[in-house]
Amino acid sequence: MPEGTMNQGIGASVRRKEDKKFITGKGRYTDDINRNGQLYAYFIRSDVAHANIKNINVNAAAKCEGVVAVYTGEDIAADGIGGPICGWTPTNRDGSAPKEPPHPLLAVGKVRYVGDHIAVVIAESLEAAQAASEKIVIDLDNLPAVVDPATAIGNTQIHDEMDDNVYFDWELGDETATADALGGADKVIELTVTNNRVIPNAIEPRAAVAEYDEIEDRYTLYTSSQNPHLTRLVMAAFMMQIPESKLHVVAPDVGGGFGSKIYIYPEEAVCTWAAKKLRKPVKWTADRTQAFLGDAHGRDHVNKVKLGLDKNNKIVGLRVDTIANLGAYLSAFSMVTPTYLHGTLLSGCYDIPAIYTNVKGVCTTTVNVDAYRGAGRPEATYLLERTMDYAARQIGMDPAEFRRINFIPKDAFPYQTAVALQYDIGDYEPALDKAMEMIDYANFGSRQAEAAKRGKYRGIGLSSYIEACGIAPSAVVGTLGARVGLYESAVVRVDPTGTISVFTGAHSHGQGHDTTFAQIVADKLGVPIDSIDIVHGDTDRIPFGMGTYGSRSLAVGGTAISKAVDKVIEKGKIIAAHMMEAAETDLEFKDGKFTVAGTDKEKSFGEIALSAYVPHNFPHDRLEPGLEETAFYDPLNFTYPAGTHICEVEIDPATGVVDIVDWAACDDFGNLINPMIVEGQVHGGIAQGVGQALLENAHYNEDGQLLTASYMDYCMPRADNLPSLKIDYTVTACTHNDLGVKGCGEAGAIASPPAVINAIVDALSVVGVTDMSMPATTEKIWRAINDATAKAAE
Amino acid sequence: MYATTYAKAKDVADAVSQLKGADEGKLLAGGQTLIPTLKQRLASSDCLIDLSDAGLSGISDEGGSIRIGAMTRHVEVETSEMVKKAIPALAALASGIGDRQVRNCGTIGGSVANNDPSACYPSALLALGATVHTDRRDIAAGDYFTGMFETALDEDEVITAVSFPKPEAASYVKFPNPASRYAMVGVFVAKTSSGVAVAVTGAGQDGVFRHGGLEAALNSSFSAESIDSVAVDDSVLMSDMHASADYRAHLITQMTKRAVAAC
Amino acid sequence: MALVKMTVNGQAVEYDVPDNTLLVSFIRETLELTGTHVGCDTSQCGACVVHVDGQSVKACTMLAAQAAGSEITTIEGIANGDELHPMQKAFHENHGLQCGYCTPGMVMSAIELVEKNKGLTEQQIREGLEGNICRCTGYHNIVKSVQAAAQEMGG
Amino acid sequence: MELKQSQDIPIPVAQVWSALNDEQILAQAIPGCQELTKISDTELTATVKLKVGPVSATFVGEVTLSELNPPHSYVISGSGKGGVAGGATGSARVDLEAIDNGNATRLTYDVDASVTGKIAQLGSRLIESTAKKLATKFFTDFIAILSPESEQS
Repeated sequence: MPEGTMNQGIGASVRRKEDKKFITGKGRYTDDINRNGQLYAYFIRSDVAHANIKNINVNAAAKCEGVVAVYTGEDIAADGIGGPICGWTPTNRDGSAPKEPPHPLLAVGKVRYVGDHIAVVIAESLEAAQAASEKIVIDLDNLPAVVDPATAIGNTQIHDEMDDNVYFDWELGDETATADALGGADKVIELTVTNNRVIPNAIEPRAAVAEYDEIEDRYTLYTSSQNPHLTRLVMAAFMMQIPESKLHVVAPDVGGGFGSKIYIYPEEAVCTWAAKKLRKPVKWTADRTQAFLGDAHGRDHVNKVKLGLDKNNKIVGLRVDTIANLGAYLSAFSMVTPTYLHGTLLSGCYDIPAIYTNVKGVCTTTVNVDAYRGAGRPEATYLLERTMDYAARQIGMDPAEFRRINFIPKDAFPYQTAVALQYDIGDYEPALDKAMEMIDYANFGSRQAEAAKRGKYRGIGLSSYIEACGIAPSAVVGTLGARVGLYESAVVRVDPTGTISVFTGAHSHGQGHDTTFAQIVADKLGVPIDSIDIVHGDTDRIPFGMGTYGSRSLAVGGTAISKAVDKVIEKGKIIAAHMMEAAETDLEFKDGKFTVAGTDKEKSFGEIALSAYVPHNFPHDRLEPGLEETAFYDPLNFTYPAGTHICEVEIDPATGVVDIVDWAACDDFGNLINPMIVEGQVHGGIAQGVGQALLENAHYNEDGQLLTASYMDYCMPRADNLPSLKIDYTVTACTHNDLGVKGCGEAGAIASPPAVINAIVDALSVVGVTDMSMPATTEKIWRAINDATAKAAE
Repeated sequence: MYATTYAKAKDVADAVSQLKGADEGKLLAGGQTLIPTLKQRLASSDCLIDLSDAGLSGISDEGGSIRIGAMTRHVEVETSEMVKKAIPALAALASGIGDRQVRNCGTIGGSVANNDPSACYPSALLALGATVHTDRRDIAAGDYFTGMFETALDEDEVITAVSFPKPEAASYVKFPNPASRYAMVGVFVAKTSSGVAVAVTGAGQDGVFRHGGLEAALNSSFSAESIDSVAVDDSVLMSDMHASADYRAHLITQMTKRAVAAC
Repeated sequence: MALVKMTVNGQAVEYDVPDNTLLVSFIRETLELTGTHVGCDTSQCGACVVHVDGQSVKACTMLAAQAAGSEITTIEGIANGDELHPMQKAFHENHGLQCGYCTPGMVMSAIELVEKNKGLTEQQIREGLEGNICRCTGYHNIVKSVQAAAQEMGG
Repeated sequence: MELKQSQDIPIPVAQVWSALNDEQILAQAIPGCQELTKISDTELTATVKLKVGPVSATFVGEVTLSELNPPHSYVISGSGKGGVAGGATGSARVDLEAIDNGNATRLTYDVDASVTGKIAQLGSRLIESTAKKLATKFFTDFIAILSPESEQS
């Protein structure tokens, strides 16, 4: 590799190019953007979970100082503005379509959760808007709240379009074969597994600044989004009914997303609509409580699991019946998360001949639930890995050994699961072995005995996970009900002086694309990484993009870049052949140089770039000037990262306090482009999973009031809740993308919750505890110990 | 935040007179609770009177007691050599309030005046038999805390300092709420010439309280084991989504044991 | 209205602002120093941490008027020209940031922690950062960054 | 939040019952009551100012008397809106039982309360204690007003 590109290519832990602006306070987030003459929007939200709206009187508010407009749902409806839509719908068991009740931007007739938008005040200052909002008189006729998903079906009706509160009733797998397998099993392990509801909490609250250009008849929306193109598509085509080209969406620096910034929310749409109505820019920024109330929550499943084993403890069948709480309205991925991103993963890393799952997506008077880091796959992994652990305990087998004998053997790939997916490649035992070695699994017994001497219960818990990442193949997702394709685009533009701009549809909000993507280009073209700029987040600059979620940016977006670079090289060869008067077939490109095979003739990449723009003697009939290539990449399959995480805990029985004392993770993400960034992704994912397992919970009371609506009550993991983490890898390269990569963004959040809970149950097994729900709060642990001790004494 | 006016009081008399002159005057004594409340528009004030320049900061050794000025910030108590030597438990308590940024702003006077049922300081005042000095009188801690968020202070009365008698031994152990990090249960145990005092914060429905049963047991034998037989009545304890009353009762016993062991 | 005079990142500033103006709004909106962020309403996330006379403070829980007469340092003011502060360098070197939103507050908090405490252990660093919430990093690399900066800063 | 308690009052049931329906006595007993106006025998409008620590809110709403079974029992309920703070509702089923040969009354109350909006979102740790405290204060004050001896003590 030429000088200047050393240690900058694929596989190098290049320090991030994007860091400088963030560490010096020069990041540009949506709330940092202000437009001349901008107005401020303040949304009035429902205080109650479920009510008919009898009357909204905005007269006093409209007369307040500084107020420019007050709008309600009727104003939105009068202009024919639609609400957010669901981007991916499964088909019901009976072949019918799921129910998709409308989601008005501002409530019409009814409010359906605490936080539902009732009206908006737009004023010259936020203070004025807020003050005026207090003058709005809202007369509501309360209806019963429906909070518990387990009892939502057939409860008080929430939408006119849906008499039983069931959005969909979906199935996957062979019910009869599974029933037969369970019927013939030597043992059937049964467990109810609840996946608690959590709140994403990106630290940057959502924000929007919308403006309208009268001359161009064109809107610009700055918004904290993970996918500006989807925002443009949905807002233009389904909500505003304007030509897509008339809406320019910019997602500048975005302070974390974790799924919650995929969706299009009412606020940005209302601001955009109002910007034209008022001919002034309109700005809105959420405060944290609004974020708690209004951002899509995650998880919230209740699963009944049956796992059948033969006499050798090999799994013969699995049945999972799931109730998924989707909240009061649907959003983009509400319905796909508990179905195609969940049911299809129920085979895990295991060879399971028969699987059947039924999922009912139910409506409750809570905010919508949608994809949250991992989206469906953490829920699948949690129920499976909890059940695996529970089963190992029931049959008296070491949980590592029980997993090992049920792993899909490495020579069985490609492996067709009983739930639709075909895993291209994997090898699960080495990751298990390595993780066990990293945490010194063999000597756990002596550590446990030592802890016991100090009066502590020590436990160890495993989680062997798989995920389907690189959420993509359009052909596959299309047959599964997706209303969009899931490819990614890239443009690689080489300037005359050899500098390079890469335009990608993936959006970076912490993932380090500016660096990782540049490494791919630097590596392939043999140019210095500093000569490469990654451009994202602007619909006017990027051809099209599906955004960042589902650990897809590298596997799909990165591959698109790689393919565009290949096209640049191909064109470069044609130019080089022309310049060096050689046959194109004799041209080779390596280490930044075009050479003619068997000769000492060579041209540098820079010379070719310049020549492309100074085409004095190009044969224009077969060679166009310029050096810019576009690629759209639509993969053949998902990618399948997998691995094993092991958590070791120590519990103080006197208080119930859990201390995570060690963590070992061994993941197979295929090839690594930037190991430093990958490791950071794993750290962050683990922290979110640990948060869910020990600390975090969205708590609605029976009236549908969200009691955890600030950091005073919603427990975010802090530095002192987490240990130092040991991370390592095994590698089986993905077989169907050029880079051999699989994706790493969600793995930590997928793998970690069951590892924590399994470790806790292991620790508490000394007193006879067999199960524990999330979050495993200190009180729950104390109570479990008490109850088990009392039971033992009987 | 609703509109307000801000003024610095130049001394205590000035603060009192400004308070008297305002409709809804509020003293700003660090503001770590008041400002978030005002921001949420859950309170309003036509006049915020900042006590930071009113000459109320400072720690002094008065022989038998340590006197801490009302506007002394938690960080100053935490790091005071004088406090660390005379009443190390008090310095330790201060070091666990909120986070470093809260400790850099919050004051003892503000905390004591607010009497949040989950605040740490009230337990120290009660267990150590502190005296609350105000612009007009001295109030014994036992008479000062009158209920959740309630104190013996008059509307326009200003705390000037708190004096803590030096104990023979003392210790504070806090079991924090995992989210807010306020005390879910905090127990201050003090051993003085007049006996053992056990004050509990974070747990009582009506704010900080002393526990007679624990004190009696510790007075007869000052050891962690001696409280094994003491029942903590949970009917007067708080119950919320973070901890039910019986768990809090259990934690009171556990934190008391730890405090005793650390004395 | 309150006349607020203070020194921000070494520059004297003077503005008339409403008495109820928060220090963070003064910094972000009046001075247009948008590196200081707001991530919560209850003084917990720490995205708004700045130094007021050398002490770390949550700028969302202090009025601008309270800080009048003080020396304020924000994230924009810690580098010496092009020379980054050792804490900034350490965050970059150790991948102590991802989305960057909590980073300014985290860096400001960490600087004070290291300046005021010598020989910090890993556990003390973790406890010392309890006033700052990060959702991206799992804190692992933040702790590593602070450890590295502490070395550099003679802590 | 639920709370059930009883207390004995040294006056006959009929007098207690009449006090329970007397808006002037109710106005004195309702904590923070600024104004209580009778609309009908069973409906009143109320303005109540409450302060919990640094938080203060003025609730405007109704007080309703229902399930009347004179002079034995009724349900007194209140619901009000406190502006940005949110809303609060509380109800108490009150039972009167003659004791001490009809010279005294045992008053039993069973309270239920709930809150909405910011109070619920931000103040959940205080809801239960505050509701209990307010309910207890209402009945303690009510009884104190009726019992001259205890008022003096």
